[in-house]
Amino acid sequence: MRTVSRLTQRVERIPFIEQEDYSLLFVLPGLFVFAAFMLFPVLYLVGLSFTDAAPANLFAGEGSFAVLTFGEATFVGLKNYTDVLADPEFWNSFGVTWLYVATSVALKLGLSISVAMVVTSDRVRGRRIMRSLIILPMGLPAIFTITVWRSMFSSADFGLINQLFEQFGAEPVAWLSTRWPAFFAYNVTEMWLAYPFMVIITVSALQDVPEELHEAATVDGAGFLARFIHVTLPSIKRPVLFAAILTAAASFQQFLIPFVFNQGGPARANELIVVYGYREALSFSQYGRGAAISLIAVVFIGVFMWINVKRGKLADGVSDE
Amino acid sequence: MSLLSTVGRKLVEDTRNVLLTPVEAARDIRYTVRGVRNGEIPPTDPLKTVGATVGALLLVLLLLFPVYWILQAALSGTGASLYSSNGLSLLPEDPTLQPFIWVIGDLVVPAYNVTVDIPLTGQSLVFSTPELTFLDASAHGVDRPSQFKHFLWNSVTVAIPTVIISMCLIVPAAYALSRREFIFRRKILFLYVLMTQVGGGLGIALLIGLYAIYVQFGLNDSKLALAVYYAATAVPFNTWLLKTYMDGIPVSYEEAAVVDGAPPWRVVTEVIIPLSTAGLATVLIFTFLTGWTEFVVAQTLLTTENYTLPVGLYALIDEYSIPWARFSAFALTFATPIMLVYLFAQRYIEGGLSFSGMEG
Amino acid sequence: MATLRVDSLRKEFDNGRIVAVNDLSLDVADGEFVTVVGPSGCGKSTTLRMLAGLEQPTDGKIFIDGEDITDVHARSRDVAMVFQNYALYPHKTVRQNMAFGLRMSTDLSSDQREEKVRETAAMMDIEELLDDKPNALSGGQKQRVALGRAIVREPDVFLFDEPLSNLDAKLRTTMRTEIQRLQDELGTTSIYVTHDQEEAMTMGDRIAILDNGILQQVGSPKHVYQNPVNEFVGTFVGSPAMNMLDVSVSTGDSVCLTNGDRFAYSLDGPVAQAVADAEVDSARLGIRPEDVAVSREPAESDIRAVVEVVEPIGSDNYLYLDLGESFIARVAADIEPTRGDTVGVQFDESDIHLFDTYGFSILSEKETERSPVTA
Amino acid sequence: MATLRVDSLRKEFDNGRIVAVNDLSLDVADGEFVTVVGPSGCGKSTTLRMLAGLEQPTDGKIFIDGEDITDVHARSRDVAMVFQNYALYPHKTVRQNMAFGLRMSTDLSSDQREEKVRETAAMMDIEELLDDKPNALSGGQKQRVALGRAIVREPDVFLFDEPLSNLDAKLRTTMRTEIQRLQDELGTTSIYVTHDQEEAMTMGDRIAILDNGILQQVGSPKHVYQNPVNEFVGTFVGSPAMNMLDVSVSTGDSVCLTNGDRFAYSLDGPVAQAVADAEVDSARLGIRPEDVAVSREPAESDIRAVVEVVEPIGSDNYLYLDLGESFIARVAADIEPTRGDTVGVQFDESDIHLFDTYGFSILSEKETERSPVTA
Amino acid sequence: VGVEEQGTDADAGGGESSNGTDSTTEEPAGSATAWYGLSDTELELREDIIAAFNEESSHTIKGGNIAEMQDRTTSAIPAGQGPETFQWAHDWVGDYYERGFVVDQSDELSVDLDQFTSAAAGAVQTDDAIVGLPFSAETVTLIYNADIVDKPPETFEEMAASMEAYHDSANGKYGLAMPFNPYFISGIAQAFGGRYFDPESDPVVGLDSEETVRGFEFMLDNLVPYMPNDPGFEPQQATFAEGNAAFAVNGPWYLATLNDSDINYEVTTFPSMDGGEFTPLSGIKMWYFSKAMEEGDVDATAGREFIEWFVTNEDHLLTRAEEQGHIPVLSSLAGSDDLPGPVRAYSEAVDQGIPMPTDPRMSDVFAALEEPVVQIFNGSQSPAQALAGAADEARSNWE
Ligand SMILES: Nc1ncnc2c1ncn2[C@@H]1O[C@H](COP(=O)(O)OP(=O)(O)OP(=O)(O)O)[C@@H](O)[C@H]1O
Ligand SMILES: Nc1ncnc2c1ncn2[C@@H]1O[C@H](COP(=O)(O)OP(=O)(O)OP(=O)(O)O)[C@@H](O)[C@H]1O
Ligand SMILES: [Mg+2]
Ligand SMILES: [Mg+2]
Repeated sequence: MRTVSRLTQRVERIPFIEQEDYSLLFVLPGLFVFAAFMLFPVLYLVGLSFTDAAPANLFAGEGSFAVLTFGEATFVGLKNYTDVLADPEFWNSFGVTWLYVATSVALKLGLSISVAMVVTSDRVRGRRIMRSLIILPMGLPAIFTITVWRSMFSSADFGLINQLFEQFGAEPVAWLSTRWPAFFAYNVTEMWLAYPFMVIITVSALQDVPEELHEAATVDGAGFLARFIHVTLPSIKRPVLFAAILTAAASFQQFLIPFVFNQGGPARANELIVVYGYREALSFSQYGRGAAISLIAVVFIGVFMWINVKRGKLADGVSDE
Repeated sequence: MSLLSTVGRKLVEDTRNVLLTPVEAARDIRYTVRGVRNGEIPPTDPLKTVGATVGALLLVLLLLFPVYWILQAALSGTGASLYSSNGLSLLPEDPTLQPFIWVIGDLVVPAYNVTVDIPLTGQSLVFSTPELTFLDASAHGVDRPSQFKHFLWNSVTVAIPTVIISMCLIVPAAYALSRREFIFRRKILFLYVLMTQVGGGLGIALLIGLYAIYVQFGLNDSKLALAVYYAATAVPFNTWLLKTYMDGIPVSYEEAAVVDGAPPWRVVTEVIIPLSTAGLATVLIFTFLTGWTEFVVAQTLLTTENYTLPVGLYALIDEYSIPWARFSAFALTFATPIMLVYLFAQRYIEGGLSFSGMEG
Repeated sequence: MATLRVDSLRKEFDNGRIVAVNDLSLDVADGEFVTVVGPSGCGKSTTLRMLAGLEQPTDGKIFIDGEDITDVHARSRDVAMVFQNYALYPHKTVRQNMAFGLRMSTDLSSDQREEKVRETAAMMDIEELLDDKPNALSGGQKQRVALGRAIVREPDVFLFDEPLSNLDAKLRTTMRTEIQRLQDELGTTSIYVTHDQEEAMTMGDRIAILDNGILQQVGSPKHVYQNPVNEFVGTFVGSPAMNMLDVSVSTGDSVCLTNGDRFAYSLDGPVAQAVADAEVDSARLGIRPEDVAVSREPAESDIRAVVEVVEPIGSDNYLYLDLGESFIARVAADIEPTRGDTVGVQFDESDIHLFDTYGFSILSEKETERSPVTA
Repeated sequence: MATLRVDSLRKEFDNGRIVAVNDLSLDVADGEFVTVVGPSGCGKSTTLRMLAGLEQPTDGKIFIDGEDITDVHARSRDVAMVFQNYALYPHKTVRQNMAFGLRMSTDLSSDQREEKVRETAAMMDIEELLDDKPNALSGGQKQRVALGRAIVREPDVFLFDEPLSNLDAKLRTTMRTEIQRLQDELGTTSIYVTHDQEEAMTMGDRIAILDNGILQQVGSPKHVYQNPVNEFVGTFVGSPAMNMLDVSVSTGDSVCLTNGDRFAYSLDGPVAQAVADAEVDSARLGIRPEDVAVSREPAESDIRAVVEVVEPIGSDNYLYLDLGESFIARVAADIEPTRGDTVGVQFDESDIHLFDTYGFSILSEKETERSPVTA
Repeated sequence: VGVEEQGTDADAGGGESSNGTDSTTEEPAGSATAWYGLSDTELELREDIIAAFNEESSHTIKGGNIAEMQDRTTSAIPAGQGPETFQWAHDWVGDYYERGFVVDQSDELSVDLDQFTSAAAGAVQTDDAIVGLPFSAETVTLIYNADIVDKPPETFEEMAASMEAYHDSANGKYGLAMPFNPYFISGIAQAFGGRYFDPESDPVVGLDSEETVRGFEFMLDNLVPYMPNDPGFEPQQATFAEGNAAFAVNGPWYLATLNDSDINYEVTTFPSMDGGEFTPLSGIKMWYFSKAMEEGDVDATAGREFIEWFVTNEDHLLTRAEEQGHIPVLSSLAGSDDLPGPVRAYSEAVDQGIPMPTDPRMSDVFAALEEPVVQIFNGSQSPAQALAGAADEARSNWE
């Protein structure tokens, strides 16, 4: 009896905002908007992937609502999925994509950490200005930068990179028309696109490394390399890991670089998964199939993120111990 | 209000610091030289500093080389191409600022007539403000400057609602996720981290679906609708980011405010928000950037008169040729504000990204 | 001005797995200054936070001026709290920090608030800091501002959570007297939590000793110092700590305490009676360092001990004797044996404390005062 | 095992705008334990960091065992440092933390390192913590590990930078004796920086007092306590601080100190002579709280003072008297006047300290010891 | 000038959504949207022309420079958000008509198709429907640098000799600059009688025919060695525009770039090869009647009137020819002496070539050909191999 009355009394007297579960209300608007814009299209995509949608039938109905109900496209069950999974091009694309994720993330991490170390080094004067200069690429639209890099990687003898090669006496390389040079070019470009974000995160992380740890290690007799391995790296591990996971997902979904460079060529050899999907969907006008590919890609990237988020405990916060 | 004045003061301070950098550097050099001369500082010491700085500069130059390459093209004037068969030249042959003038166009504050009625006399005074011309494009041989200012206006009117809407969605959610324990909290957090990237490249089909929905609701060609879309895509990552930042703010500030008698909303406005400045600045810039460089959705949803800068940039290209000089000048003009903003917001961003709360 | 009463307060955490505060009852008279002291994790902060309304008690009630405020929201209680890390709003100036509570909990006009802040600042001698941000202040200044922020609201009760523990030793002493002076002047009922027993002793009208969430003893500092109810209180209060020795008790014709083969100490008078009444055969003997008399030339009847360490603290010397683990004698600065010297040790029967094997005081007839006194 | 010599060390910051350490010279004998004490910002840490090699001196030289190591890199100096906030590597286990220095600076095999770590851990009583991460440890345990990490390397010199200031009072005392015990055992030359004069006094073979980057006095704790060379040292060392009173000096037929209309104090003997020789007409009189004798019934010749506050600390009482601002007398616990009582105050001529208006001791003939002693 | 710019600006920004069928207003003045994707050099003239029309007519045309025409039209038109008309080459005629993106307006037209060259007239029709009106043609032909080559080559041998004489890739000098993609090389690929795609013949796909293979082999042997190593449009055109190539194969859109540079260029016809005639695919630029015209309201009228005016206005067409090298397809202008020399040369080239088939399957053929062409250029596949693959790919898309 007493507990009950006290409980009701408490409910009355404490403003609702303090009651923990009502706090969900704060999160819902964002969640709702996000779901409306991201989840709905995903559902649409799921629907599309079970049809034989193509421009001819998808747009056949009257008005835009018909598009939402897939026009006159017909239900084909899992055919799109089985087709895709049976396509050797898909598996090539799949393999190249993961390889690309591995190499580009390694490169991005290496570059960003080195750059971040340099622009936070005590010895370097004008660090702040340098830091704001080097993030400039972040302000340029990706498609622009990629077009520019495409020009630098021109296979022609007078392509910028080839000219630089020439300065050092090397033979010009047919960058975009041979498989691995093209793959390399993708990686370099990806690295350049992603480094500003990664450097920002790494710089923040580096500035949080307690100076005393470095000093303790110095007094303990550790040289630069040992300090880097034993103090710096472990201290920046979590933020950098976080950035790495994000950027891995970005690499996985890279579309513009291969597309602008050589459409995932030569001969579809470097077709990253999104390019593959795009090509299937648009060049060959098979939206249903394209949707299936997109979804397969999403599932893989989702699983990849899920594993990493779990393992890196990224969803945990301080109050969760 | 006080927040604004704080920001203003910080800006002034930063500007002064930036401007005083040379003075400080000169002092530094004098001191070092004297030290070396007196044998107090071993000569290797300044050499190391110089070496490190030069090395860092080289690295920065190397990283920014593509940007320089673009700039070079922009300065080369019409006919410039990034594919030059004339051999490697690091300086434009006869540099011209014309492409930039073409981008910026006239900078003219038109004349206004200010009319002041003088009471009782029935007369009025008319002041004419002079027309202020900062830059007259036609004087530099540019007859028809780009629509940069128009696109800029569009971009700004998309970016500002984006920032406002996303802030409204993100801040309360981040606060709740950081401070309260409620059902589904961990699930939502998890979903958000997961969705920070997965949402991205769903491809063209997603675009079709999205476009169809927009049209269904009559929202296409609405800059506001585009802003809502950008805000939605910005929600997961930025909510999570801000939440992480807020985790690092000691709870005792809130408790102090509560004991001081502050109602919950005052706690938020007077304590939480001001204390999260760094995190908020970071999120602000990230949400701003979301829309600032986005191209595909903007060009699908908007009609020509509402084109944002990236779409405007792309409209410069036709099927067969890229006017590299103007194209590059446009892109660079477009990117510079980001760099300036970063220069001044640097300490907030670097503080706001420190993941101080991440150590679980 | 208010009385404060706490009635069998209990606080559990983690669904009852942790009992932070257990059945705590306390009466604080109007204007009294009670210090709460105990080792880390004993529940001091939890208690204070319940008083402030920041934690909801699991059980028990809290009364201010006789009114049950257990379920009143923190915001509506008229208490002010000073936090360990000051919790000054870093983005507000000192003036704004101080005025904040007034803005929130009163409907004073801006001028009136300004006036009050000025007055309080004058009292705290921080007038010239009013326009600074907290980050620009030194530790002591911050502490002053934090106090000022609490004082300006003129609350019913002040709550202090280890307000001085972030200051250095010197400043701590200064601020200590400052707080005492203020409390004298204002006469506001105050609860002051600290883990530093010296602070608790010097500042409190009464001192409450907590251990493991349980209230051990409440009383005036001197009373507690002289009559600890149990071994915990005995060793916790006083610095250096009370020396403890295991003794076996023989209650034949004379009551005698024997410490292994080191010494046998015969009791008589009321102490002997009390020991005999307790009917124990082993006990812990407590003796405070300053009650250990040391002579350089051991007399026949003296207990002999070897000096292990001599620690000069300027005014006195601490001698570490081999009678027990860190057995300390505090002697005058001019008694300076060297390491390894054998000295004679004596202690007065009236200075002896005896605890049974459960830690409770055997000489408990001394324990008279347990009800609150009003100052 | 090594001697340490510091020769007119100077450190400037901000291109000479800040002089953190100014012309500091110090000789430390092999195995000696020197504590460096001073208020916050006086340059203690900077000095220590120069010894460790973490800062490059602007001027001056540092010798270890007679060898000039001023330009030797920190990594190659055989010193170990214990940091204020422990600076344990958070991602390494205690074992790895301790072994790290060995891995870096010696070429011991993994087994040998393991063996050494085990031994040291046993000595520090942290064996069962070896596999924990620092975050799982309590403050005291962390401190032990930090010490262990320094000890295991068997360096020439130990450097301690306020290693105990993050611990609570109780733990501080325990760790204090622990460090002393260790240093006794190991006999390693040590420099120990602290801002807590009590810590400095009790721990150091010698104590060096720094103020404003300048070395004020070096000597054994007791010597410094009794013969402060200037007012700063006098008031800084000892707790509660030395009471200071402004007096005017009249050197007629008899030397007499007058404090306004409160008292006149005639001197004779060597002190009078010294004062007369100094030819000053005003001075600051210092008297330590424990040297102030208080009688409840003021005799005719006594200085009269009113009691403002009585602060019991258990073993003694502190009486705040109205003779000056926080003028404290430390009296036995049984002298308990109440507030407002008038008491008689006396002090012995031999306990008096006198400083001239620049703060320097007038009775400087007492100042004999300035050169280092070896313990 | 700034004022003028602002004027168009306000004009463009102020309008309401264009497809509102506001029948309550009596005013016959409609307003229509026209989309085009032009480079900024062409854009100025286009805006001037539209302004001129708006001046003359009671109707209003709002121009829109679109970045990705295909993406925009495929998403906007079915959603009812498309413009009244858009400008593109005629290769979408079949496909878009099939999808219902463009509509037949033959009943409404007041312009007779006879006014245009036959190729142009044919290009805008599919299944007897007229889905737009043509205004210029485009194709590729040979251009030479008159500072390097004295006179137009009469025979391919002459041309080869000139290329050989000038070519020195180590020093950035090339014999020929020709973007190596299906469209630009079509003249040579089809020179020996091969056809990429011919809906009239059997088999319709001629990619793997002996003749086509021969065309590719010819290029591989005689042209590719003199070309910069990057098949892309940009590098190839830049090489010639910078004066580093003796010859170029390019279209009329290129003339604007060349006029900007100080190259002393001449446009000519591609010399006949041994057993082969240069047979490029030609495209017709046209204004499409987009789906929004279906309703037949005033806005549609506005759009149609604008198109009719645009395609028949000789003044403007001439200006376009003079300033930007557009090849008019209005019979009265085509081949006329009023045209500047280069444009006349192109005009002749158009006659040499064959119009791009309007069959919707054409785009699939192009898609299938794109990659193999690059393969051939790189030498990673032989023409026969690559083209067989391309043909299979194209056919497989229709099953
Ligand atoms: N929010 C909480 N959740 C779980 N346990 C808690 C919480 N707050 C306190 N505790 C536990 O309650 C006990 C008492 O904590 P409390 O903070 O009151 O101690 P304290 O006496 O203030 O210690 P200290 O001197 O270290 O501040 C501790 O065991 C602590 O771990
Ligand atoms: N890196 C630095 N740059 C500029 N000034 C410094 C630097 N390090 C120390 N100082 C200045 O040098 C002086 C001495 O500092 P130091 O840290 O040695 O003091 P400290 O005695 O250790 O003080 P604390 O007890 O607070 O630790 C201070 O005024 C400080 O501001
Ligand atoms: Mg606590
Ligand atoms: Mg220090």
